[in-house]
Amino acid sequence: MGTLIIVTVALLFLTAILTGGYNQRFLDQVKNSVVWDYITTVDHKKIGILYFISGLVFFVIGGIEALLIRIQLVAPGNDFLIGDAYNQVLTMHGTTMIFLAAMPLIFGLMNVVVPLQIGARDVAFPFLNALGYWLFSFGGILLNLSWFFGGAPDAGWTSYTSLALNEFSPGPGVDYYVLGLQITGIGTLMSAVNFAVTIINMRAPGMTFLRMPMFTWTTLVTSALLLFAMPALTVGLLLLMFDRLFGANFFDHAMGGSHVIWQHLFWIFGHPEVYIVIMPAFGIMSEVISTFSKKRLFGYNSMVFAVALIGFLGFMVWVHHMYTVGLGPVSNSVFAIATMTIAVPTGIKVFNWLFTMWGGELDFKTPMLFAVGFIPTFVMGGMTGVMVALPPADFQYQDTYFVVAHFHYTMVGGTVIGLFAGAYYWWPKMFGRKLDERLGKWHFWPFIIGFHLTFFPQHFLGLFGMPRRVFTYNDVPILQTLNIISTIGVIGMTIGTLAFMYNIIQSFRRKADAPADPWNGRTLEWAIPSPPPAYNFKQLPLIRAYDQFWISKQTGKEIEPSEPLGEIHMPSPTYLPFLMSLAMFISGFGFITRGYEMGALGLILFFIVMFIRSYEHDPGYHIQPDELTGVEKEAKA
Amino acid sequence: MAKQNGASANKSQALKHVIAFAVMIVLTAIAFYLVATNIITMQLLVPILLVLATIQVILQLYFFMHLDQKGTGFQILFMAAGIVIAVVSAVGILLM
Amino acid sequence: MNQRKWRYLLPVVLIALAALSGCSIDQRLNALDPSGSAGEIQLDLINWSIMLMLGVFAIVITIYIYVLIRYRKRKGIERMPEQVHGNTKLEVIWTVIPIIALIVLAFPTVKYTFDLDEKPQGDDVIKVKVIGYQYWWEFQYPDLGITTAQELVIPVNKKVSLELEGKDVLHSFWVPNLGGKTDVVPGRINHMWLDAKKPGEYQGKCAELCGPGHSLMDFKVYAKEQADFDKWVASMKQPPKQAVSEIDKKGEALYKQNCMGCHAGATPQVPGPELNNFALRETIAGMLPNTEANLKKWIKHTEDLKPGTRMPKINYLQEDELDALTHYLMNRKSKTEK
Amino acid sequence: MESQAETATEHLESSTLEGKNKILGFWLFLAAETVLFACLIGTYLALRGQNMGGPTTQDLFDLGLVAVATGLLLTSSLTSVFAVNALNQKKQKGVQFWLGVTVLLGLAFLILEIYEFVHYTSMGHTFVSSAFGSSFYTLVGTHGAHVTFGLFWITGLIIQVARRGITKETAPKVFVSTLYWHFIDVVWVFIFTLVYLLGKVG
Ligand code: HEA
Ligand code: HEA
Ligand code: HEC
Ligand code: CUA
Ligand SMILES: [Cu+2]
Repeated sequence: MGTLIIVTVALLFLTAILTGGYNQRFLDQVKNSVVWDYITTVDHKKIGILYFISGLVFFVIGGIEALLIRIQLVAPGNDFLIGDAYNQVLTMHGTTMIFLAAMPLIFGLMNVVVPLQIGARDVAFPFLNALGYWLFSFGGILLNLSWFFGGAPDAGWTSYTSLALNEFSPGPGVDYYVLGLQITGIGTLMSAVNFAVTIINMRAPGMTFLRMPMFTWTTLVTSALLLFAMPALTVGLLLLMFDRLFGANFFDHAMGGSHVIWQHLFWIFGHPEVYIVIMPAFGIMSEVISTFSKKRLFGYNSMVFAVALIGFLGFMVWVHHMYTVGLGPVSNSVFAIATMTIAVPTGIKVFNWLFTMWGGELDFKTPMLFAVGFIPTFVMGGMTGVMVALPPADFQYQDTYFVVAHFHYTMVGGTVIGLFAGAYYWWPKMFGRKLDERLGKWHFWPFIIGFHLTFFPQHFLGLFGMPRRVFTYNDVPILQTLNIISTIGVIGMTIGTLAFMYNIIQSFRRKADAPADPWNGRTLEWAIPSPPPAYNFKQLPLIRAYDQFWISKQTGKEIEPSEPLGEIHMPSPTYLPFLMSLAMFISGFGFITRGYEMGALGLILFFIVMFIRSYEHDPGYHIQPDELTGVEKEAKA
Repeated sequence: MAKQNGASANKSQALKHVIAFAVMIVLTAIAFYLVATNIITMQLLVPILLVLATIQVILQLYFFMHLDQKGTGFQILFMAAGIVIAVVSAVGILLM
Repeated sequence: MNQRKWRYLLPVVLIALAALSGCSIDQRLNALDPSGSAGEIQLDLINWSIMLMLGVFAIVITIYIYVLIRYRKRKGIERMPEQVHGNTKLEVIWTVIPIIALIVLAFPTVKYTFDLDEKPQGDDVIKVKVIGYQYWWEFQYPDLGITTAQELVIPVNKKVSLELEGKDVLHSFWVPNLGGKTDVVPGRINHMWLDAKKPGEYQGKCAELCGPGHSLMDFKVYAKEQADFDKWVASMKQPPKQAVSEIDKKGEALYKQNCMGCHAGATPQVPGPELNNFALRETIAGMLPNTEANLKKWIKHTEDLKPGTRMPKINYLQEDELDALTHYLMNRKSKTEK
Repeated sequence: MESQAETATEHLESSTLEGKNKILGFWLFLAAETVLFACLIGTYLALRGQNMGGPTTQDLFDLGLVAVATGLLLTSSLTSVFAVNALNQKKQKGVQFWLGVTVLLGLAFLILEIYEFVHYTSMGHTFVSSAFGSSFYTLVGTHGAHVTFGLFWITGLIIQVARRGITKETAPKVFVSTLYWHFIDVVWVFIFTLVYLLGKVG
């Protein structure tokens, strides 16, 4: 049934596009609508906004799932959400938060900010950028459709076999996981290539690598991590799909398969993944702390070195998730030591932030508030990280709430808080509106207090014998008390998040009157109007130093342009990325419902559109110099 | 003048490519020969085969994929990082 | 601002302290108060690392609080901070000190990792084969020729060498109070060892998501004095009582008819725990105290009690049939001691 | 001498920013593919002994066939680099010719591979017969899928070059497609070494 609907809709869509539609007026209306504008956009700022908004939506969905988890755990023996239902919510919470909330929020900020920070007019591959977004978003939708068609995946976000095989997860849930993530994964890989090439090839004249802002640096390293980590997941998902759909035997031990291979593949991806979600937060920290301390980032060079080192080491430690699998003491020791070394470059970063603030003039605007909240929480998460890195001790921590506490301290206390800082910081640049400071405080305080209330007791839950991924626990007072505190804490986080959402809504009610440089910023994105015009920079700037914008403000000399005023070439909007992603979506849905014809059809459609794209001659369009100045005046008026 | 220069450069390019190709064929032939005739022990054979393959791959990357040209620093950096990570991953999976 | 910062740090610490001191902790599960050498080794490393982390955290938080108070923006005063680039000496310090700290931590880590991997040898080592099923545990004592489920019985102060084997999905064998955990992986055989230094009941948990019933895949470890352990072994080895009374004969017939298929390992696809020694166990399915009422409840409501369990609800028996069945099961062995 | 001559050669493919971006971006993609194939190879090597009573690698592999396939693919790598040489000289016909030869050689390779698969299947070595079977067909099949995609792609480019000639737009495309083709060859070098040769010796 679902198959039929989707095929019909797709066919209608196709005919409408191919025939040019029947009703010209209606078509014009569509073409001028905001929705069409966003569906066809290749502008990195708009794509960034799409990423960010989608990320927020999924964050709330994932948050509601977290809420359900905590409600179930408020008392032992609670029967609000038990058995398979609990496992579904748990799996979707982890998967949604990591793949559909944290990553797109990060990509959103990167898309908006990085080209502006390096003084570029666009990203290297605008088409690919749009394609990446749409693949991500269709993949995410596909994954969440599982709730309505057949049940959500229930084998944990790590989807360990053999639980994830047909024999033990017979429903389509894990298929949604496999194909949904595969599709988002392809999009992610494209974005990674796009960001890396943009940063390497399109920096403004004079912006050497050691003059690049920290956020751009972390984006570059994150892209590299994605580039090398995603393929492992792709392979893992492919093999799991073969096992589930086509009867392959990679993970069937009775036919010679091995469960450990899945774990290797997953964690070769999975560990770099956690640095993928923290690294951009490090970048945001660096920007925000130095801006609101009114100081140059302390130890910039060592910061760059630390980021690169963390990125590299991130690939050498994946086995620390597998200490209890029984790989032997040699392997455990080697990977334990490799894991511990990561504390060193991370420490360098933490101390550099502290010493950036040292001697500065700290202005606790909302972004700074979040940045300041980040440091102790993240350090606590990192400390427990080092603790779980010790195999003998990890034999106790592994798969208990201690680990849950560890990774929420790093991912909520690190990534999410960092992203909030970034959101408040760059909101004016994205939308031309500032978020309200007072509501910002209403966001920060309940959230951070609630956060510690929720996750701090979880360390003890783990040590007192509560495994993770359970819907009930021993009926003893200590576990009960700690769980109740933990659940109460979520109220704080909910209030905070609601304040944020209210703040966003309020900001759209106000006039878009944010100044170009509301925070006395240091990097290039603050040199152009908020929101920036489509072409970003009228003339590409000439960079002579790190923090060039700040220096020119101090010396009173404008940043020199590196080129005369001239016409600007822009890529034209296109609906092909949307169409290609839709094809992938159809294909994915086909495979999940075991409609192999539909699956193949979607894939073929994808490749056909790809070849169409290759033949398409995109001349783009040009913005003339007189239009440029005109736009400029408008922005000023 | 410049054109002529370019043409001769191309000739030398082509020559370079043919030589690289010949070396690759020879290396491949050695590898197949060693396996087919079974003249050396396993312990020795495996590293030799790996070395032969590695040399071939370097030749491909360097001459055929134009990494010998200028301005390919980032290509080489990323490829090298990719190869290191690839080797670590493959060996990790294998030695589980 | 900074004063407010204090305000939230304080309650968190207070609550944690209250939780720690005010409520009694379930000793059977506590990893921080081990009763076995493996657990002690692990606790030792946990303590080491906590100390180190607290030290590092103290340094970070001291600088942090100092900076927040000292350098906050004050009303009416405009300052232009000096734009320093960095300080090589400082940067070297905070690179080298963590390296040293981690090296110090690495030594015990590696040593303990190898210690915990040793396979205990010798005559007085108890060998047990642990098999994890959805969602119950089987314990075989190959040297003693006995098999039990849900309850691992060991003598105190003797090393127990465990050989863990998986059959269906991954599980993880964890007894917090005695030592860490090891995964049970189908297609692999893993090893671990533990011992108990004092007699008592310790709880074990499955620590790897294994399906809907994962939360309830509990088991117990009973550490007994050697004499008691020997007695237990003896009663385990005793063949079950012959059914003589009317009610037991009826029960036996019902058992053979309805239960034997799974509970004698006759169907490898759906194996159930052996029930010859069922009367000797303290729990049913690792989760209910072993009483006749609970047994009836279990037989009638399996899936409601343990979601996803492989044992179907047997709810078609008449009340008297059920009575006979449970009577039979509860009396196949007589308990020698508690 | 050499380097001097080289500067004189025109590199149309990297004459525009778009071209440069495309080439760098494609290299990054290839770096990612390296990890992808490494994961597949690692999986294969870990599982290759698990034939579950079916034919072993020694029973299956035929060195002659593999040698021919290898020769075809290596040669096609050479012909595609000739296409780039022609591109540098702006010889449109040359580009089309050499790409055409490349496609034909690739096609021959693919046919051999299909024959090989059919042959193995008839020997009882199938995708579902064992973990060895699954990992073998997935690894070699993924390579084959790359070859297939390459064939379509390069054919498409031959048509495009024929229609539009060698321009700032088509040049990077041709260049990048040959990079892809060489990469496929690089992967094959590891496949024939690690899968076939090592499989033959056990
Ligand atoms: C943003 C995400 C993020 C980040 C940044 C980290 C950072 C780290 N993580 Fe964490 N981790 C996760 C997310 C993250 N982790 C997730 C999601 C899981 C669970 C997955 C699952 O099973 O579902 C996990 C699980 C996990 C495990 C497996 C636990 C188990 O399952 O048993 C381990 C084991 O080694 C580990 C270690 C570490 C270490 C050593 C760091 C280090 O990078 C931390 C470094 C930082 C510091 C140390 C603090 C700052 C440093 C100083 C102030 C200098 C001085 C310090 C010292 C001398 C110690 N993590
Ligand atoms: C970036 C990643 C991320 C984030 C942000 C979070 C956020 C939260 N997570 Fe976590 N979590 C994971 C990643 C993340 N999580 C992962 C990977 C797992 C492991 C999964 C697995 O084992 O497979 C996990 C597992 C996990 C568990 C363990 C479950 C178990 O093992 O049984 C718990 C339990 O407390 C939990 C709680 C929370 C809470 C309370 C939040 C809070 O921070 C959420 C705060 C947000 C909100 C509260 C949203 C606010 C909602 C609104 C504003 C809407 C209100 C409107 C209506 C009600 C209509 N998470
Ligand atoms: C289809 C197979 C099957 C049948 C039929 C079956 N059982 Fe079970 N039984 C199981 C399985 C599997 C378990 C383990 C359940 C768990 O813990 O998840 C079990 C557990 C038990 C336990 C708890 C054992 C322990 O070690 O604590 C008892 C008691 C029991 N069954 C009694 C019965 C009785 C009585 C009948 C017949 C009336 C019966 N079973 C029929 C499969 C079966
Ligand atoms: Cu068995 Cu969880
Ligand atoms: Cu990790």
